[in-house]
Amino acid sequence: MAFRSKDFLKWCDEVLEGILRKSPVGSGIDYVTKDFFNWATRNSLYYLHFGIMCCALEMAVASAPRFDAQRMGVIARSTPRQVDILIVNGPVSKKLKPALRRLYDQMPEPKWVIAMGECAISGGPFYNSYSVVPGVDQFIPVDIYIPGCPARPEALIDAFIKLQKMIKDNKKGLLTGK
Amino acid sequence: MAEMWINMGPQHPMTHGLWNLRIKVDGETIIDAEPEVGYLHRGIEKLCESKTYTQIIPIADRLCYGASLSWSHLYCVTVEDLLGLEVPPRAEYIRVAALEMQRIASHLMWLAAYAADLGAMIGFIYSMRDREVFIDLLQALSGSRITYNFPRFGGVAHDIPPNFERDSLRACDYMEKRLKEYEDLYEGSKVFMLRNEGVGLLKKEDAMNLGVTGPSLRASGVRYDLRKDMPYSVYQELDFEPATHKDGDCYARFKVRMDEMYESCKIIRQAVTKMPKGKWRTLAPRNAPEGTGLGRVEDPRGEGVMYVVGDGTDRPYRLKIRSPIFVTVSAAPKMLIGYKIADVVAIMGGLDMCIGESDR
Amino acid sequence: MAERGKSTGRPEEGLERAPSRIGEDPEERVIRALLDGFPNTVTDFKKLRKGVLRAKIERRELYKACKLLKDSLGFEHLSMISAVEYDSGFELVYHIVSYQERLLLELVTTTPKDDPSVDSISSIWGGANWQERESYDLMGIKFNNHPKLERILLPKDYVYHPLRKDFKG
Amino acid sequence: MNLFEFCYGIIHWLVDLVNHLWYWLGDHLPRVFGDFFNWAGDLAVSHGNIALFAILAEAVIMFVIALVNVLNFIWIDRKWMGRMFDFYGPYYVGYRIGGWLQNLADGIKLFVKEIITPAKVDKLGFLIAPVILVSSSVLALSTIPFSPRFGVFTSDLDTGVPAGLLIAFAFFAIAPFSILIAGWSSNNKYTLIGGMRSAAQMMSYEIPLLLCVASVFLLSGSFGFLGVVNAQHDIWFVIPLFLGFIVFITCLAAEVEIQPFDLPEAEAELVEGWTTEYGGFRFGLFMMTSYLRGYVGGALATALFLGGWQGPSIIPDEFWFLIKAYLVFLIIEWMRWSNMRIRVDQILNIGWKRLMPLAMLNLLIAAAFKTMGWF
Repeated sequence: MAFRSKDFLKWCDEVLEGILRKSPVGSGIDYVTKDFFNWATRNSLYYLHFGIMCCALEMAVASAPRFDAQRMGVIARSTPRQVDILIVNGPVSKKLKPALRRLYDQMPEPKWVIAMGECAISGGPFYNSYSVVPGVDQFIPVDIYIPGCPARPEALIDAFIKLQKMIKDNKKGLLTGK
Repeated sequence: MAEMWINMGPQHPMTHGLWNLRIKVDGETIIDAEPEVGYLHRGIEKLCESKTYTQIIPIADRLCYGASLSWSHLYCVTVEDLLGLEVPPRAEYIRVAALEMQRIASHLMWLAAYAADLGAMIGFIYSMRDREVFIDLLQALSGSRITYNFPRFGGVAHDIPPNFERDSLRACDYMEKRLKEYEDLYEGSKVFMLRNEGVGLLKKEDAMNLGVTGPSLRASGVRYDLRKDMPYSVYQELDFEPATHKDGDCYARFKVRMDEMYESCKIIRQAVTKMPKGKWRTLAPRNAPEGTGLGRVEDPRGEGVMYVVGDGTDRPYRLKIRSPIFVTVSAAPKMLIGYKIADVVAIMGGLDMCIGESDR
Repeated sequence: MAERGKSTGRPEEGLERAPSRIGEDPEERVIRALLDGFPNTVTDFKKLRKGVLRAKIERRELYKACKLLKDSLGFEHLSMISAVEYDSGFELVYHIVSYQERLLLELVTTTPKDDPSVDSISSIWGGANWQERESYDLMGIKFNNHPKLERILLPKDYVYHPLRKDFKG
Repeated sequence: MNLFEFCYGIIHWLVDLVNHLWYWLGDHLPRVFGDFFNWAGDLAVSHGNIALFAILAEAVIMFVIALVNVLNFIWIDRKWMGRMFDFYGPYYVGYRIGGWLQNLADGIKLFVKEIITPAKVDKLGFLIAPVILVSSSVLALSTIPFSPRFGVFTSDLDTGVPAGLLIAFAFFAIAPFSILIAGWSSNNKYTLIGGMRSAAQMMSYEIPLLLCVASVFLLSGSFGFLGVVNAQHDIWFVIPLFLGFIVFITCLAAEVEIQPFDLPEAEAELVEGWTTEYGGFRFGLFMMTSYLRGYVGGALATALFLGGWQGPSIIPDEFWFLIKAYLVFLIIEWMRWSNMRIRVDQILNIGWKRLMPLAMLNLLIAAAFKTMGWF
């Protein structure tokens, strides 16, 4: 019987998944680690360095000395593989839409989306334009909406705090998902 | 490594906005380049045809997020040309002071992005911190941080707030001190000079032929500044000298922008001290006559032009916007070819991209 | 388009820099050179204000006129190309700037509705390249002999020209 | 008493405890089994076996200390950066201890993130690159003693790892290969260019680095940490070999890829360099390893040039060593946060045309000192 390393890994996956996800062992581990993992997740939010329009400027200002979002552990990374938050900070044109969707798909779970400013929420002043998608939530699930045109940096920091609260409220175990 | 095409964008830390630079590289050397814009196209020109003249002012603000005041001012200048409207002198002085503040803020934004591109995080931080000084002044003037909605046809929306003159003078003093520090920080750095001198050469003839305007043109040795050569507001009454440099490389573009900030400080000082008393706004008619209006101003990024066609109603028949960056980007391949991948950030950062105005 | 081959041909030989007469205004020199060069096709010469001129030209002479402006009259910079749609046809407005003389010339040309095409001037001013592509993209005006006439702002597979008046949303 | 004796004692005690159980079983079980258990117990108690386990225990202790060090390092780095940038640095997460828990939170968060292996990567290379990078860096670290009594030793004689410095540099030099593998296997143009840059840069800076180290070997006449540090009892090597120290620090900055020389992960042009396709915990490992290498570099510079653990005996030797290593690291970080990035051809120029002759000159100076008999 050919039992290659690939098969072995698969078997390990299945057995371990079965044990961990369905038996009390998994929920026990979850019960112990849930709070800790949740604390870590909500206190280290990396966002994608991705600017669209005016709000991108305020996003940059939020990480500069006066508003200083870094003290809360909010850092910008340039590649979608390493981030938790996608901040959509401007109108999404039809040319951009597939690229943005792809960026969102490249981010690892758990991930959140902040729609910053009117343009991302509903299209803003360009709501009836022929090339603007009226609201980013038409193709990406959005967790936090920040109104304002453009939203101020304080509002962005407030959104981070609200997101932290949201993560804390939706506490989930790593294994069982409960 | 074989030759390959690399897509830099639309999400790339170098772009500062939504555009895509496709470069063909042989190892690390660029042998072909092709910018691609349009990811932020909002159809503003079409949108304006369905809005009244006054409703367009906030939209003109959102053309460029780096220097929004300059664009709403350009729009107002254009419509005033169509209406044949005179602007009271106090309003002109307020506009000039605000415009120069906007220019400094925009250049500081550029400096922040440029420094971050070259890898000096400290430059990003310092410029962002000092930009807040001018943003605060503009906020006191108009009430918001980025999109001001401040100019009106025949004037400005509000008079200046109390103590504005004192605060402006203080801000100018502070800024000039900080600018000296920046020069130490950048020009004193051997690494900065290594990265900038002789990189991204743009000859005078090419710059003129390709339609490059603004600081990039002046860095190539053409002394052409609309504020001086075709004065549009009260600029002819103010004493300043447009900054030029003859080298045409990235360092020249850096130097021209740094010098422009000094000049802007000078202009703000003169404008707030010379400001006459009087009205700051005249009433404009609701409907514009048939005809055309043209506005040309010196945006922080180059020559901004608007061309409006009125048809006797309260909505423009056609509004055409000339974005300096749109034309300047088309000249990018000329500067890029032959340099290394690492020079892309220096060259494109030196052009001060603002995609909002370029894509419209 | 019978005139097409003629108008986009080789750079006009024998055009010299129009000599300025003593005491002559640069504006008048431009007016005289244009009217001399194209007596039948340049119409509606106007001086809007100081340093701003406006002229109408037929589209078959556009390339030649631009060549003259660039080579002999020192208009180094093409500022803007705007396309406006009227009921009768399209109007193309070229804003051309002379850095030396501080002049701005609005050169207006019209095309009929059924054949919106003019000669490309991107071989004269490199800066016209993208602006012509933009006019093609948004207004659907064809530029003959353009090196790469493709959509620039809108996606490549877009079918409309949105700035036309019959395009709604 | 050194760390080896300490571990040896503990292991010995544990083995004795187990052996008592074995012998008890051997006494009370039927004869065949009893012989087996007695034999097993005799085997386990031999000196070589206990020494082996003691070395393993030492390695574990050093590794834990290294991890805590990395947390400290990142925290100090971010606070130091914040001080320069008008920031607080990490502040709210664990604010009673100055935001120290921020790095812990980052690490744990990366641990619970989804681990993505993109579809078109070369699986073996993609998976093995972080392993090589982390293990080689940790192995380099494990050879470094904090003091004559605290480090990985093989016996109770105070010799340390024989030729420990050579081993440390050998492990330190493995990293470019893993970076190249990571860059190539990610199947992304940015990572490929990053990996190529990294390979070119590290190879060319390895040589001046080792030439500087050779000058230290020449003066001290030893390849081991203890020999080198003891040779600096009278005068630190930074004073006669100041030129070498400067070259060493510069090359070190290039080796651990920090700012004037951080081309492989140049943020502005190559999105995140060779780590672009790595997310989740693999990225966390890369992040941790870069700081770990920073610490190893600081420790090596300390041992080679700054007198190692020598200092006034107000505080223990181990802390002297850590303080010096941290200081070297902070100087490198200072360079990082206030400098710009050099272009790739310029970096190679600097490496081959400037640092290489300087390193040779430094070697000559060292040889001159040696022939004059001053050392």
